[in-house]
Amino acid sequence: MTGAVVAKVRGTPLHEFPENLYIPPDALRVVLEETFEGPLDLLLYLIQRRNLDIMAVSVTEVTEQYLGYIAVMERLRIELAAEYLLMAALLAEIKSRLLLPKPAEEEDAEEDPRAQLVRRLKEYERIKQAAVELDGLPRLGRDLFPVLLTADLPPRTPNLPKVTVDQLADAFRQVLVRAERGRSHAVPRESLSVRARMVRLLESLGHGKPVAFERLFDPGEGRAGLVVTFLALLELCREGRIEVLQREPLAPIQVQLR
Amino acid sequence: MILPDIVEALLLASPEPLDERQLLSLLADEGVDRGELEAALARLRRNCEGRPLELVRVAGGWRYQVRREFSPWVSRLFPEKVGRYSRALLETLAVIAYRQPVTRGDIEAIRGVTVSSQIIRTLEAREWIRVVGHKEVPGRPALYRTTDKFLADFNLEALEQLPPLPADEDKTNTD
Amino acid sequence: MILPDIVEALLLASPEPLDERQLLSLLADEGVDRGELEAALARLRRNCEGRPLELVRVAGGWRYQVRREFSPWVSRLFPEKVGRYSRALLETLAVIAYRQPVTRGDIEAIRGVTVSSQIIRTLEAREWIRVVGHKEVPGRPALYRTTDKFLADFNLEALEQLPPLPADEDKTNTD
Repeated sequence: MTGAVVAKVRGTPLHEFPENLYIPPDALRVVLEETFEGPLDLLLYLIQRRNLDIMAVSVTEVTEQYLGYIAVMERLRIELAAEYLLMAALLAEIKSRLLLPKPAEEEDAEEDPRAQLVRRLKEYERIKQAAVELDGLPRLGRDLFPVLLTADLPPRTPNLPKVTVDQLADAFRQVLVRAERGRSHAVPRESLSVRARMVRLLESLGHGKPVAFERLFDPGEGRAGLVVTFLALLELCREGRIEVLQREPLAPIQVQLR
Repeated sequence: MILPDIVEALLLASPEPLDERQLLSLLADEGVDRGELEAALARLRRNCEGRPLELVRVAGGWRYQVRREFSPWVSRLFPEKVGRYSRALLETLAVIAYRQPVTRGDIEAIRGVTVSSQIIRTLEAREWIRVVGHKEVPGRPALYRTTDKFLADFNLEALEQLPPLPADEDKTNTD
Repeated sequence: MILPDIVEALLLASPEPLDERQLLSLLADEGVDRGELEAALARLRRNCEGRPLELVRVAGGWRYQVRREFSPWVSRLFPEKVGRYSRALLETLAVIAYRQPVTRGDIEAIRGVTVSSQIIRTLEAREWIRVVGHKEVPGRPALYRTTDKFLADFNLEALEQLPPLPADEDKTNTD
């Protein structure tokens, strides 16, 4: 451990974890948040510091130490991640079981929490090791760099869309069909929409105040829509429902209900 | 490690060309001087002889590139997407082809919608249509016709070869 | 033009690794068969001996890359990319790589801590992991797997090439 910086406290590097339980109060949070990847990692550290095999470890001893950390944290009122407290509860349970005589018939009722914990520790240890090895693999962008060369390609004539004469004839037929359809239905549809537009114009003038002439038109409707609005305005004028005002030449034109 | 190999590695991995100044600064720790660098570059250029890549000096510096001779194969890596023309463009072109000469107003009257300037520009850029005069009405709108290039691109010798339209004879017969 | 040169040109110019199937389809017009292609690839690999680049087979195909020995120099080209990842990210990636397919819950069970969404997003943004389905349990959590890009970026051809996990002597790891 000596030599490697295990944690930094306000810029001062710590080269090893203090023996036993003492960790400078300021360091505790840093150690738990930045050095350990959670309670399993802290437990592994406590076990490995003793150079012990997980199977051979004295749960009582590790539990004492772990709970000791938690107690210090609580005394210092450092907010602990929930996972650490959960582990503390599990360890406390294991410890209490060890103190009690084990009734024989309960053997298979549920998995021994100690065995379960050991299994989790071993699995985590494996993954922790795998992560280190993964990081050690040669990696593209860090250790290996892909070769991507520009190719000297001649300027390409832009690949323009192709059209055949049949497509062209087809397009024109469609135009003619549409034009024909438009003509045969033009008269009834147009008069209907002018009627409807007159109603809408009366509604938008309903509050009695004059409205700017241009505001009555919605350019988004396109030509046909604009023409219908204009026809509707003319019709409303003719029927004497509205009046169109201009205070002086070139002044804005206003429309209001009569 | 020998210098030409390091320079080769740098140039092969760099997404941008590297000039002598950049290379020297990348090799500052090794205390490489300009003469050594230039010798290395000359050697790398020679090493490319007979190989599909070459080391060239472009505006931003030196770069390896795949030789032009390989473009028939390399260009297959980057197939170009062929666009498609919109229905609006085809219809505009069709109206001009079948009803020429026409103004934009004529096209709008036939199609029932506004003709976008973009479409006219595209058709002019392909040299399929051109302005042949102005209609003697207020505003003197441009009159469009199709071109000889239009005929050539559509494999026609004359406009009369455009497919006949049944609707042309009897305009009300639209089934 | 000889085949190895053409294959070299294609691989040098391709932004992604190219596998045999892709190469054969790029060379379909030339009527190249698989045996000829494999011979060309073998020859190109040999040609790299003693040079700063190498031709490797990774997941997704063949790729030219600068050898690892040159990374001290080449990495100077990319000073902003330190390529260092947190232990939390590497452990999360390791769980997914070795235990796939896994849910976030599975990862949390193994690591004993909550999996940060930031880490999952980073791994997805690098295209190292992706969602391959949902576990048929309440909440239908997403199942994650590693991708071919993960393998390629770690210089691997298949998952079997990952470093073996430390032995699991007592087989407590069921299911």
